[in-house]
Amino acid sequence: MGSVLELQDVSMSFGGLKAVDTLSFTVEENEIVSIIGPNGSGKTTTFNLISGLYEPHSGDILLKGESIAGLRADVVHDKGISRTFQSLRLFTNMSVMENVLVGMHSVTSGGVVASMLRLPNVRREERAMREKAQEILDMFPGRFSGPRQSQPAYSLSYANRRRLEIARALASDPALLLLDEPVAGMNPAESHEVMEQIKLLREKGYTILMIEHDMHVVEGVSDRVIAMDHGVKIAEGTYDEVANDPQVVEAYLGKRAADATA
Amino acid sequence: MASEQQTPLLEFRDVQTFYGRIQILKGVNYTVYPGEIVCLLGGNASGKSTTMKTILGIVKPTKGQVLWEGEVINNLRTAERIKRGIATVPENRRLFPHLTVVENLEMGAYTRNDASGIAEDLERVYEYFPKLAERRKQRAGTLSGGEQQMVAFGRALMSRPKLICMDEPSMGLSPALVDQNFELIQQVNEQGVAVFVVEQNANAALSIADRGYVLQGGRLFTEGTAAELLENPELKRAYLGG
Amino acid sequence: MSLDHIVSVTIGGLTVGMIYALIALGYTMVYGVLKFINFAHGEVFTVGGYVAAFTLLAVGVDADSSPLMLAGALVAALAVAVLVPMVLGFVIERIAYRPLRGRSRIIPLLSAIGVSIALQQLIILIFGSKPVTIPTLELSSASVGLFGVRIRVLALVIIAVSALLMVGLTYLVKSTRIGKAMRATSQDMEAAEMMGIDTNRTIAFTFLVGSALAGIGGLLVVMYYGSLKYDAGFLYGLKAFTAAVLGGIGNIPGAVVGAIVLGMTETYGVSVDLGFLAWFVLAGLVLGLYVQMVHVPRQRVGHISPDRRTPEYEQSIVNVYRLTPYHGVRVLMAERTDALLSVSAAHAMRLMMGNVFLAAVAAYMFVNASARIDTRWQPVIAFAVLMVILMFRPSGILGEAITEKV
Amino acid sequence: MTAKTMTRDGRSGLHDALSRLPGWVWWALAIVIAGVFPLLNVAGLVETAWLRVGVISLIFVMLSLGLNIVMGETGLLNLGYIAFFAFGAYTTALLSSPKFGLQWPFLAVLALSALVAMVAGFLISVPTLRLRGDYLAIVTLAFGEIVRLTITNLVPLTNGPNGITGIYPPALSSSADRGAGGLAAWLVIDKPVEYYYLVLVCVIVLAVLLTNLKNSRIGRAWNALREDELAAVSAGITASRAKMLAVVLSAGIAGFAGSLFAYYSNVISPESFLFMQSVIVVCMVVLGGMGSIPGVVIGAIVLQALPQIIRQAAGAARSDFEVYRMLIYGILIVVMVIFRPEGLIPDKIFRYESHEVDPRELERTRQSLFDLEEGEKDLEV
Repeated sequence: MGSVLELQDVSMSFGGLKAVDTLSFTVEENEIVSIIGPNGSGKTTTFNLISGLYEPHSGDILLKGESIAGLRADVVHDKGISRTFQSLRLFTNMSVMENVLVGMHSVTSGGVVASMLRLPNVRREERAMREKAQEILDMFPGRFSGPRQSQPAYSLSYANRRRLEIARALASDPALLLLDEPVAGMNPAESHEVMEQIKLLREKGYTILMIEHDMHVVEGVSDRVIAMDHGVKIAEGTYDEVANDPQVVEAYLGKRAADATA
Repeated sequence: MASEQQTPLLEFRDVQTFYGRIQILKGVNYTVYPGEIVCLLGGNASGKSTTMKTILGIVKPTKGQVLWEGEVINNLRTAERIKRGIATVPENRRLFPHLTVVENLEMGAYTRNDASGIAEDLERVYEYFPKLAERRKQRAGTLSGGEQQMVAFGRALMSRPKLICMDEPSMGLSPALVDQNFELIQQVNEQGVAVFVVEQNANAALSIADRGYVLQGGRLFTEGTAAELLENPELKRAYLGG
Repeated sequence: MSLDHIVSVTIGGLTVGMIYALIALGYTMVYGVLKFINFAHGEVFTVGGYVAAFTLLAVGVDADSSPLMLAGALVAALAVAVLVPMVLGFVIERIAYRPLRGRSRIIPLLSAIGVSIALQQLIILIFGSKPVTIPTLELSSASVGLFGVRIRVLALVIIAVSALLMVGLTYLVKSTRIGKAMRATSQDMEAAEMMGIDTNRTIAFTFLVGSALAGIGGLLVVMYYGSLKYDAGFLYGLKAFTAAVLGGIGNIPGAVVGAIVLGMTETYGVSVDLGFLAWFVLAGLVLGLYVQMVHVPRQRVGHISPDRRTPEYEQSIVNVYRLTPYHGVRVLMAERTDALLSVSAAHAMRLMMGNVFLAAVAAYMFVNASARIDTRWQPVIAFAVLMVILMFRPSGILGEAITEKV
Repeated sequence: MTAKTMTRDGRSGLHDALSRLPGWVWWALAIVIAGVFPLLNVAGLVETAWLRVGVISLIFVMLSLGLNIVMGETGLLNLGYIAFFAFGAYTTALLSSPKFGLQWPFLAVLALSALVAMVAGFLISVPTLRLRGDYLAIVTLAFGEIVRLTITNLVPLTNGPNGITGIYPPALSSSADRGAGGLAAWLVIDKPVEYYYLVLVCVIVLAVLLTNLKNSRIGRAWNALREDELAAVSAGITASRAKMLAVVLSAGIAGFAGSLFAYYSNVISPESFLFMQSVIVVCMVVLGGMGSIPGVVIGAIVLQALPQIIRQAAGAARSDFEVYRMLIYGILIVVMVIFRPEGLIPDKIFRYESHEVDPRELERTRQSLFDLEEGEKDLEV
């Protein structure tokens, strides 16, 4: 018993094109692992496989030793994996608070009849949920304070929407957090703040697997970096090891970049 | 190649664009002279794609002017712009996957009516990319990535452009394809066609460009010749992984 | 089933099928380009039929009219049956659909329903709520002998005209400039704009063509049946939509094939004994059992990752499919932790429900072999086909299987 | 606070002041008006015909509240909703009419009617809920029509187009006791005023229960599915279960309303369950505001009562009137979805489908659509 997540020779193809090809890696407890690679290298497909949106054609995915390959996405979430999306997928017509509360759906239990009648246990649970949500929102100081919580998600700025997505993913106390390009589209200052946030999450004991293009963020937070190209893992190691791997330089950082800096 | 006395092919004068209430371009100025390769660098969401759409007329500027050969074309329809010599190779190629290679190429000449001219240009594209001639009846979606890239270039050439706008030629492509793409750009440029390259991969773009602009958060961060930009210390830190 | 019965039923099925096809093409083209169900299309068809009928009535044709006058009246009727729906289709798109482009699926659909309801009431207000009836014409009642059966000439005309129009449409979409623009717009609207295609105009053109075909369909129905009711478009529209989905929506030849299949199913369904139909159901059951017992288990077993692949595990997957409900239920209750097993068990339950249903239907049909389905149930057949196809194969018989998880 | 600060955004002070009133004030006001209205009839100030309009309107309020669960909260368009209403109505008619000589107790029939509709809802939802929105709408339409045609054709059970007549009024006691008069006779509901209060109480209870549900984890799960199914599923919501719950619950409400309708109108026939009726309920939800409980209540009352008032005032013939009414409804749907998709009284923060999309999102959406939504059909020849 050790790894939080383990992929064993996972493969997935779309109409003959191998999006992920016999991919294996592990994520250990309280570790931050980043996946890098050019667009179309299979990073997001990997996330979709782990989070249950796709079913692998072969191979297995283990969460704390238990197979989760092929489970429905909601079941995977129940088992302890929550995620954010590269393209923001918030519930835009719901309030900030409600977005976080939805993230707790699987760890709460109020039934239909009890909810209709607002029985005491439902009220108690609702109160506990809101306190918990408040705690999570407070982890983003100044971003979701006071009246902002009852505003609809569509009224948030782009960067705050990305933050809210992270907050929603945290709501269920996941064993593993998947972040798909958490700083995409942010300016350097915003990226820096999110980077600090991610470090804070590690201190709180979260385990994170992250896709990111911004090499500063990757360098800043990752314990380990995995580089992918054409669905295959081409390198794995510390940031420096991976960034200096000739294959990675060629596939991702660019040959010309290599020539230019050489 | 480019002389300052010439009329610029394309010029942006203090262009601002909005999506709803969100401002994307906050007053930018570009000029592209005939026969040049100009690159526009910038990270995610810096306004590169919006620039592209503004050139093509898919997005209309709220303020400022877009000029083509010295004439304001702010409200000109896309089809009109293509007739006047603007063509595009979009990000991710955006071929019509169920149309055949020939049909895709013909779509590039959609705004033209001269059947003989189109046939001529088709031959010219086939000469340029002999592989496409072999595959002319094949659906574009079934081609390899490299062949698709050729179709995208061929499609742009079919309108006999003076300027080709190239959106993210390295996005999501293997290094070999990126190299092929940049070679194609140079090849096309040697025929006298100006190229405006929008790119995140600064190194690759600057290695072929004459001049470059750097966009950040909807504003121009800096500009200069390729050599100057390659030496710019801030740029090195931000985009060149230096 | 005697041969002459088969011939006449087949021709009848083909005729209604071709009419469905004319309407279905409009659904399929609009869906292909805009990914949107134009619910008001059935009403456009009705309007076509109505204006054609009123043109014939206005000219005053009857059984004694001279051939010249008849020809003139028909040309005039054809002209209005094409032009009025075209204008209508164009206006509807402009007013009710274009402002909603890019909204989520159900919003433009709601708008289309609104248009459909409003149009139906307008037809009543303008033409009255009684069915419009045209006088019996020599042309529509004439018949010829074919394989020893009397066949209405008009049925053959409908089949021929429709076939011709479809060939024309295929040429239009496949080979002309505007057709290519339609396909390009359908595949990637933004890229089409980058090529200088006026997508608004292309979409409007799609509506024009679809509406014209529906209008011709309206004319043919009026000629064939002699009358048309203000709400006919609802049923015809839904049947045509069924045909479009049946053939794979967005697919032009598919719409024609789907329409013919639907027309045949409907016509055969109420014209032959249940004992005859039962064989088809039985064939479906055999296929269903093959899928459940052999095909799917084999597929599933292939999904087991190599390191977990033990003969026992493989067997338990196969058992879930073959011995449901016992194994399926047990697995569902007890072993939900195993992903593949629990997913398979739920899947097996669904398959089994389908097969049991088919078996029951076949058994009922064999028991009542000499009975026939009453024609009152004919509309139910079309609706049932629609439900079944949407539930089990929304990509249609000619489409590729859509594999959606989630 | 001075009037000046209230009018800072150019609205009238009154409007602003009204919009600051807490929600319960409006509810109380509505309940008082609805409660007092029949007393006017008792006092002889209002004709009984208006009371009948009131009862039917309230039944439609129930229907709209039920449809709102699937359409407004969960985002599933149901075009065959009236079928569940029919299930309830026919269950009641069969169990409480001379047709089979049955007269089951009122409350049992009411419960059973809702149950039958719920079972129907469950059976239809199992295979259909995996479908995409527009296809689901068409499937439910087909389902509604199949139900109606079956009712029409299944003459031995339903009397076909003639319908079932002579449905007994709801009685809390058995018929034997009633003959004896006294208290037992009191427990029969057969006057319009009694029906009115019965339905009103049901509507109020229903509105309260549904408001509670809306603000619970279940309501939020529905909303999440409406907003973005993929994200909802990834946030741990079991889509099939949540959607099924919505469909079954809304079917139950329709069945319940159908039972009351059958009891009230005494006679039912397939005519009451046409596709048009489904559209009318859809129209009520769209007009009032999808997902907004007060909006839906208002929408149903406006669309059901207002035409009747106009009709009585104008003295128009029924058939003509129906044509104009449906014409206006049709146009209304189009106008609403184009100009005010959030409805007359929008849900608290609801701005249906009209976001200003940040282009930074737009740039990425295509990629993500490409990733996950397969099977979109292009035009093919």
